[in-house]
Amino acid sequence: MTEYVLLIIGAVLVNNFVLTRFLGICPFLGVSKKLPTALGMCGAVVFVMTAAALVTWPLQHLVLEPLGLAYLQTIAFILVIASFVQLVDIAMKKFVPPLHAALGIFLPLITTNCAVLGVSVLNVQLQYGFLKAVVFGFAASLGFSLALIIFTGLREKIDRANPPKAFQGVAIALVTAGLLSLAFMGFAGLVK
Amino acid sequence: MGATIATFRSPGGIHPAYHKDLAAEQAIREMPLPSALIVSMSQHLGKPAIPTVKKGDSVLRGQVIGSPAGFISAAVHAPTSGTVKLVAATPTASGPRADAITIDPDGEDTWIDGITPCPDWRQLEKADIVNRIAAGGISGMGGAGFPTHVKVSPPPETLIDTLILNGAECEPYLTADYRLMLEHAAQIWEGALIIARALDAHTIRVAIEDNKPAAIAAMQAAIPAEAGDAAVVALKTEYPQGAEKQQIFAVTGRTVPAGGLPLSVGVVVENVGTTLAVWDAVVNGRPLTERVTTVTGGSIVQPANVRARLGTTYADLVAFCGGTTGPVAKIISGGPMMGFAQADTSVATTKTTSGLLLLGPDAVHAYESQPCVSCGRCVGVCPMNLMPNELSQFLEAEDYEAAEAYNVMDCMECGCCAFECPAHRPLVQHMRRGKAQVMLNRRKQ
Amino acid sequence: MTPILATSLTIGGAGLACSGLLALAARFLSVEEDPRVEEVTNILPGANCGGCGFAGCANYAEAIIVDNAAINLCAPGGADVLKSLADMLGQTAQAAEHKVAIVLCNGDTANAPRKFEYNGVADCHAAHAIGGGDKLCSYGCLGYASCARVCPVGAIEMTGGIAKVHPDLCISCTACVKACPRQLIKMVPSARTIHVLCSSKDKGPAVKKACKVGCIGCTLCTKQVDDEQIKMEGFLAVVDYAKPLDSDAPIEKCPTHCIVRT
Amino acid sequence: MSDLTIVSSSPHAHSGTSVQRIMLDVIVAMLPALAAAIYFFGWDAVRLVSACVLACVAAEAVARKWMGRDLGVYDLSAVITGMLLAFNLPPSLPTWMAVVGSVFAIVIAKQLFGGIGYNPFNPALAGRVMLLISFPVFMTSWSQWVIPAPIGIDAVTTATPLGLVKTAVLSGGALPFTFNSSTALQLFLGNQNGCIGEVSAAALLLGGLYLLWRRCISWHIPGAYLGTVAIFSGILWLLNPEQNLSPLFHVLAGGLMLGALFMATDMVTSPVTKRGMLVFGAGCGVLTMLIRKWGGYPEGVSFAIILMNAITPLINRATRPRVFGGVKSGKKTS
Repeated sequence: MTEYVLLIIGAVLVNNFVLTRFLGICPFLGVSKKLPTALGMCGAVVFVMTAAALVTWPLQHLVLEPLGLAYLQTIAFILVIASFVQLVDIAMKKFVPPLHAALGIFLPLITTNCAVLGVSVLNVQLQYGFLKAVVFGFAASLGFSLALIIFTGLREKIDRANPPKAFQGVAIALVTAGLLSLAFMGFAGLVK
Repeated sequence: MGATIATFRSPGGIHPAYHKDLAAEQAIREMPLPSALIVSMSQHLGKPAIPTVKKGDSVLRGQVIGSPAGFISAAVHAPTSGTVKLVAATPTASGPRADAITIDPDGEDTWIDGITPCPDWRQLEKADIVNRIAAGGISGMGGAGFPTHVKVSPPPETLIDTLILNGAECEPYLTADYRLMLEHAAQIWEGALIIARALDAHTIRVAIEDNKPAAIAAMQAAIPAEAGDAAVVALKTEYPQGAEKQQIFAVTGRTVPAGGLPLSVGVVVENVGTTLAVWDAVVNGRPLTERVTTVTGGSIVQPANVRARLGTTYADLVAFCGGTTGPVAKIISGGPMMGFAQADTSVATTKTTSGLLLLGPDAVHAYESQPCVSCGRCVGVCPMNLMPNELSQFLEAEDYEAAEAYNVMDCMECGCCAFECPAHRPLVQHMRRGKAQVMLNRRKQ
Repeated sequence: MTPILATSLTIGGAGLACSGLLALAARFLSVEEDPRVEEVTNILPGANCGGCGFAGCANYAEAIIVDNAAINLCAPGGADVLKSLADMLGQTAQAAEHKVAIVLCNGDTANAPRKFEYNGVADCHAAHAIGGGDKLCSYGCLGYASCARVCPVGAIEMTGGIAKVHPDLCISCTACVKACPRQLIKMVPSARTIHVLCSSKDKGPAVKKACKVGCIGCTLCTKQVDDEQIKMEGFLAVVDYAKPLDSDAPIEKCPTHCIVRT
Repeated sequence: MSDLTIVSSSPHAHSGTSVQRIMLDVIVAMLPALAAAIYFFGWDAVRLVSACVLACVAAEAVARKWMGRDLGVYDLSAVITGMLLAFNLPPSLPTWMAVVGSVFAIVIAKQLFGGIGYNPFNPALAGRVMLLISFPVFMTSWSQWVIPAPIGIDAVTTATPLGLVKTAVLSGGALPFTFNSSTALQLFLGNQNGCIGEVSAAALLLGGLYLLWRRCISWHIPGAYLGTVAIFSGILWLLNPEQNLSPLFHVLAGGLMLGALFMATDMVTSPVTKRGMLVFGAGCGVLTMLIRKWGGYPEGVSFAIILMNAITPLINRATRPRVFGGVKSGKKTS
């Protein structure tokens, strides 16, 4: 039990996907303008990342490795992930069209999102077992969600800020993300 | 001493410098008729009255010269006898133009025939009382100017059990209500009994801030024996204790729902000046043609509480009070917290002119457009529990939807937020702009 | 099994499984959508200025397809967009007259005095609501740039305390018209170049007191035109933009020089 | 000035307060701690404080000039940033690093956002955290300190009290010293190792009381912060007194007093509602103890506050007061 709690804390705080591993920056910057949109994105990412971990582990360990095809990892994983994202896209368009419109291009972009691929690849690299891999995928998506929600709050403040012209828009958002990342360094060492 | 009832603590509030000493000890002075009176048709909340006289007509004091334009409106009467010199759109103290009737007084000050006193008002039916109030053209004299006959005739299914006389006079500088309570306590109480009868209210409370012990004592001493459950309540001195919702909470512990009326919690609040006018209209049969205005401020030679005819120009009031000392930087109609700044003294008094304030350059506070530093003081002092910091930033960005979601429409423009703002942001002005725009957007839908 | 075969089978199998899943999803979760809406959206310039009366280009596109809205409402798009839309939808193009915004006030700081010192939010609506605005003239441009702030293309410049529209930059979106609390901005045909730069409905003496270049209602200009191209509305001379006017006579005769050629 | 009257929206009265006056009060409140810093660390304190203040003010002036804005240094906020940053530096830090931290604090963490009021993070803390991550060795080199011991056997160390505890706990050893009333008094007065401005809880408390008296801060943030740390550490202490020091130690040691009274209360980066302030303070407390007890750094005050800075907008949103007369679960829009 403790092991899993530590795994979650580690993935959420210490090695936060966005702020420490710098994965998934694109949707992090893209959909952090309004809280409702960001929350929708969080839901989508949680689903895709958990599902990706759930499916890529067996794919890796039951198909690719026994067949000696580990070199196909990237392409096979992307195939699976892309399908899941497409599924989310179709489902969202059907059930929550406003959110679908608000997320726009960023929804399909999860397809090639390094955070999702990152989870799958890290699961292999860190040699996690199946359950651990799924928990890690879920926790990583929680970490992404945490970072995205915090950043959205900040974004609403800095959107009212008054930066010099050269820094308006994404530039100042990146500066803020940098400072936030600096703050997350404080969790270093919390979990070995 | 008078304070008999425990008071409740409403949220927010500030403690400005009161400056009441300037005029508090000045007994009410009668002002002689000025050379011209400019009587606005927009003396009350609601639709302006419709002029019923034209240029060249001669009028008598108390004659109706403006008839109410609808239910929420009030009649306007000639403040003296004389000749109508002009009927034209004229700027009001709050800015927009409204029709105004200029009267050249003949000096006779003759009352119109048909003024019928009714000392035996206890025999009157409720409807008769309301009619006499409506005929008197009475509207709230504390500031907003809500027509009184509307206030005292609530829908039949509404039960009103409490009448609150508002003698808080929480605006700095102003002392008109204070003087009225000192000099006319008995008449105010009789007016209160009349209103209570019209409302069937069995409880009467007079709410006075505890920085006016003399007024509390005077009103306490004058409680009539027939009054039943009547008492004077000493409120903690804090702005805005005179605001209706806050006062109802402080006196009764009842909370008026946001966007609702005091009626919904069984309470009616009347200003003490209005109550005196009701007494005059019902007992003496005289319509509202004059009021007491505090003329004060550092630039006035002799600050005073002046009983002047409605339509007296500010220039005449200032001249009556000895003129000005040194340069005048700001002319304010009303108190410093909610009054309207004027470009000059050409505007004339109305039923709602509680004060005229002239400030020198050193007493003027300048607004700046500094960024908000999120100190949160405005949030702490807002009596409506709003977040003026957030609201003003939404409104700067013209995000009216967000402002509406943050309850901008509940702002009553009391000014506590801007008073406390260390960045000197014009918060109230943002709110006003926001409220106007939200109203506009709602109407469009 | 050769590596190539294994690879093909694995990836192909996985792909097949995924596509089956997606096919099912598409079958049961699909949403009907008129593809023309997107096409129209792509044709529109994407300025989202709102000049057509809809919230944005996408909304206008939807209105064109679903509600049969007129296709000539997009001013920024001009003739090109109109033509593309007409071609696509098989409608005939009826070009709307090209109009530009103009601020009908010339009372700059030098010409129109102030009646008090305004201290507050630098916004025309806010200033207008306080004591009726700080300009002596209650009709003139307050100069707090509310129109310039809403202009999506920066075509409005504040000079000498009043707003000026650069006609060649204006995209006819009418955002400024809606933003002016004093309704000073009008859309006029860009072909018309003679204007009465005053909106004061006051009588002559009052205008004279408030502004050096205001229309005092002397009616001289109306006598210089042959077809009521300038006519009086109360005490204000107004150009009738429906009629062509190209004569310098009214300009020369105007005693307060409030008629100008742009 | 023209002879026209001035017309503005109501209210026409003002309390007379200003941003500059509040900043001046904060500077006055920091003077006791500055005096203590000079008393304990002598020349180094003078050197660091003047370097940081000068660098901050100069950076602010130059940055604003570049941005084409008015100078803006008169609101004194840059002076406070400089003083706070210096207070958060170890005495032996090279001057140039202090200057780098100051420039980072003012230019990156403040002026890039548009200056005072717009910065999401406390600039001084951002500067300190940046220095801590960039120059960890310099930022954790302390002067010598004689551990006050009741029995008279004083040990000399070059670590902070919290540092000693962390080392001991990480190596699985026993607590490095006993904490009793005399140690507590020493810590309270300022006889401990640490950053120059954080050592003397007494001097900081004096300044904090001044700020409370001047209504520059309310009790909510420091109260919730110190209270949460005390409760958190109290529970740990009751569970296992062998491995944990008493709540009093945690309240007096390290940068907590400085953080709770001067940095968490920075009005720009903390919530505006009273309930929000309590949440903010409690969050700071929990994060501080989390890092002190289980984190890689011996002290967590800076990280805790800067992390809470990050969620301040969310706290403000969540703790919006209910409008007077509003219904409990009011209709939610947006």
